[in-house]
Amino acid sequence: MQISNTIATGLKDWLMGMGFSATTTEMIATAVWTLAVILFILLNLIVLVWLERKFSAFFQQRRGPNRLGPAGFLQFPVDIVKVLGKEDIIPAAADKPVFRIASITLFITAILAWAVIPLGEGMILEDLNIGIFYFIAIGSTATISLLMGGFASNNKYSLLGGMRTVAQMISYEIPMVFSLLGVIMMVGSLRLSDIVKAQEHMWFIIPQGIAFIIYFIATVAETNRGPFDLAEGEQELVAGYFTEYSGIRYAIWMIAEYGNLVAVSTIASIMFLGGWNAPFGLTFIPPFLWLLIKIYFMIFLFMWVKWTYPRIRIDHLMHFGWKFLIPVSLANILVTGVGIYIYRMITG
Amino acid sequence: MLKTQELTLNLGPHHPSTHGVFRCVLNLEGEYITKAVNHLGYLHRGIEKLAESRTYTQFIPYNGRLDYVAGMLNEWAYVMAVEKLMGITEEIPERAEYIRVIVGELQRIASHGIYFASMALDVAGASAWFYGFRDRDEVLDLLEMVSGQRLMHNYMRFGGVAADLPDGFMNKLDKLLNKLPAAIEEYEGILLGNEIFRARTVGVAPVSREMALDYGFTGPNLRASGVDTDLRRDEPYSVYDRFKFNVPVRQNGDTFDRVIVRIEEMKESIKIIRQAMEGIPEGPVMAKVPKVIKPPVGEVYSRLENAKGHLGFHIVSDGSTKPYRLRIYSPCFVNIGIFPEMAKGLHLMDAVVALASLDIVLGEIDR
Amino acid sequence: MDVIKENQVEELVQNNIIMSTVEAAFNWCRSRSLWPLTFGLACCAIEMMATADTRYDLARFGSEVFRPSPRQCDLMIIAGTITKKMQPVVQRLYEQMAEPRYVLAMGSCAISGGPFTDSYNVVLGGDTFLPVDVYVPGCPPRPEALIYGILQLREKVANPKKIARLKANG
Amino acid sequence: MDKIVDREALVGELNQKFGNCAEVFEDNTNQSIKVKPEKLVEVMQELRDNPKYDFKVLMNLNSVDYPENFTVVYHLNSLTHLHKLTVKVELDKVNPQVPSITSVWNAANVQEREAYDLMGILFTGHPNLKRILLVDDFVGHPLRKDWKMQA
Repeated sequence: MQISNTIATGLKDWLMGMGFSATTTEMIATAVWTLAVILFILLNLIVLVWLERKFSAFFQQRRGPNRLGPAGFLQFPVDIVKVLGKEDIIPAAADKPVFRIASITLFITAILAWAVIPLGEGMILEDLNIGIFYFIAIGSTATISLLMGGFASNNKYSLLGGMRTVAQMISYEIPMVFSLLGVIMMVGSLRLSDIVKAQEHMWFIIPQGIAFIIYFIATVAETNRGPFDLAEGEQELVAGYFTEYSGIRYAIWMIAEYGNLVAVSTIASIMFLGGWNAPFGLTFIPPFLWLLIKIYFMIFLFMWVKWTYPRIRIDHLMHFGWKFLIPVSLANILVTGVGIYIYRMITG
Repeated sequence: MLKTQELTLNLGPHHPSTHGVFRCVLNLEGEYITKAVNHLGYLHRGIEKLAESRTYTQFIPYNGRLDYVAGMLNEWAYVMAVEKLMGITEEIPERAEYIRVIVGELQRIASHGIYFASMALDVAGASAWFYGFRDRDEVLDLLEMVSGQRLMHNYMRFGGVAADLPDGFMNKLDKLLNKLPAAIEEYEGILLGNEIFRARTVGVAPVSREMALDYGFTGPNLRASGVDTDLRRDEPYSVYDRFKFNVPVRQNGDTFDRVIVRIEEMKESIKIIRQAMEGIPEGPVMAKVPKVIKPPVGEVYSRLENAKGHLGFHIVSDGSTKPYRLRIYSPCFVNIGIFPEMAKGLHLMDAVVALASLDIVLGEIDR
Repeated sequence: MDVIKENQVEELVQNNIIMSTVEAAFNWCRSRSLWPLTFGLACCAIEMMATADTRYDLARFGSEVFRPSPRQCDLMIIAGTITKKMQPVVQRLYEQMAEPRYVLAMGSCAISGGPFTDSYNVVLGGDTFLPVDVYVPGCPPRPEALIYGILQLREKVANPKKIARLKANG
Repeated sequence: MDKIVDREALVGELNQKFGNCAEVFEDNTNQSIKVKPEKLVEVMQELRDNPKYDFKVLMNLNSVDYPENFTVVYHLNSLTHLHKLTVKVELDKVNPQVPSITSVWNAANVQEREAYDLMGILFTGHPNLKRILLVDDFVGHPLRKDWKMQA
């Protein structure tokens, strides 16, 4: 973190020295950070898709891609180049402006969420005092993009996919937020760096284990991954809301989805797994790497679940969300509140 | 009262879960089906008409193309019908009959393996799909060993089989049979015991006993609805009367039962093959049949317990070398007739699974 | 007005090194990432599935991404008999695919009608209405044959000039 | 081998009940009866519901284009008695019409549609007698012997 801090301050000092005004410096620093985040997501993406393919192959007793690069690592970059070279079809009957911007808005929200996500101590664009609130607020807008994509395609499968997404994401937003509330109550701050600092001695997964499970389930639904991938349920909806997308727009959907996956995994690592705090005093691994390891552990969980379970039916999904997850998450908040009260009574 | 507009959704003929080229036009209220209409014939190749311009022997390979996941059983059904018509059923050497039982039951396992795989895929348990195909490949290896082809075996002949079992077949078969029970256990672990899978299938799209009979269900689908019938036991053809096996019957007739019946059948098939392996006699594999097949004037209707149900052949002969009329009673064609009735009121997701649970093969439906 | 001769254009394109390099790179990437359409017609579809499964594992060549939507795939494997009722649908699916798109005719039915050539309802091969790139003979072809066909298509996509030269030489 | 129904007695009973409607049909299978098309539905109903016959299953429905007539062949099976019966209906060569038995077995629905599609036999009273396998504008019925493929 020291290095990154030095880089950031060094860059700012250097820009100031070049005679830029404070605002301009800030803007340039922001732009650099944004680019870095996009680069981070894209680099992650390559690893992620490779992992996804390799893991799925492992679960299915296959080998997976192994011709391009070491163990097929370069398969995805090649895929991306190919997709970029594909024809970009906009169906004649589609709502063209909405169709065009839908995938981009999802991408933007995926990027925006990263404004408050720290990748290490001080490695953050804006350490907002309402960081987690901002993340949730931005995350909810993703729903609209999916609905836009589904609606604008003028395809019945897409429309059904879009409708399912809205129902599912709005329902699962609630338990997700509630599950995070327990942690926030224990820390007493919405600032992400505060939350990480509070976990120096104990990760919140221990007192908030139930909340972690709820968060995990809810985010599987939020990111549209199996077994809750109803929005793109291949078996009945062909490809759901992005059925009609081709070429680069399809690639943007995919990138944004994986971006969201990384984002929720990061939040899970920060909120429950101690962020960049090293466990068992293993401080020789840099904090940034620790965070990365935790993120990838979360992603592995996501993939494990996806490639194991069959898809759940939408009404079961709704029942599960409203009748089970929300009450449990509320109970968790209650127990947490009582616990904090008792703890304060004891400690004074 | 609020009412949503009905949505007409065209499912197929190109759709990931219509098992080929089945097309169904659905009326949806929300995501619940109010009306379903079947559209068939996207794979209609006119096999029945082609049969009239082929000699009896020339028609054998076409059977594999009917139900292309259970080609061996189809060939057997056809060959059996012609043998009945010729009146040479008694002359078939015992060894040939035993070989037929072995390859037929292997084919049944392979077919049910695909059934399990496609079922898994339709509930989006993609990994389980690969397990079904993995074991099917093992079975196909053996069938390839005897016939030289993976799918279209062309192995049955009037009066026997094309060739004797190759060397080393029994060893390989033994190894496979030792492996299969563990594989089936794996199926049960990965999919059948899964909570989500049960929620998706138990009580979904039930078919009552009366309805099943009325709609002409046969085979595993009928047994899932509580009708205890199996041609292999009730009207034993070939040498099935010498084997001891159970006929799995389930009572509810829902999607889950239709899956379970087939999984149980795979286990029974293993038992039958074991018994056939022990009892197989030495001897010739072909009866003495005339070079030119010319059945006498007359007709025959003969059925066989296929992997999907009763596969019947109604052959009318005018005494020439070609059938005068050949009708294929296809179990899938009749089973699919219930789908509009079954789909009514189902959720779109369940309808897809219910369709898969009927075990349809479009090659046989459209012929 | 200048009249541009036919081969002059080609020369211009050939001299434009950057353009052709980019194009070659794209072609190379395309050839290494052929995503088939989840689309089966008949018997061959079963072998197509077997190709993707555990033993044969098409994924090794980066082709395991079977996309159910024609918009997102590159390769249409005509696996099975095309009937007259199905032909418009196949045609429509091909039109829905995004360029560049390739067609592989798998099995004798998709090549010429196979054993059903004299039937009243069968189209005599996919090439009667689609530009087929690679033919994989067999009834049905083994999964290895399909993989070989896809590898051949890969060569064809990666080296369009070589193919053109071969065509010109007959 | 197949259990054979006492056809003489069966035909006698049917004739007694529904007037002169059935007769024994001699062929190599020894299990066929011939029924007049007008009485077909009643006879089928009786064969299904009478516990003495108990033909609960319609095994097969076929149509054959003989030189002298069209014959619709119904193969029936009983799950309890395990016996079989073939019911044949001979139809006019020019205007083949037979009452639909969808009211007796729903299983006949698709099979009758198929027979209509490929053989051109009209099943009167069928709820949805449309082409099922061929395209709607197909000319002719290909399984008829006099049908020739158009170039």
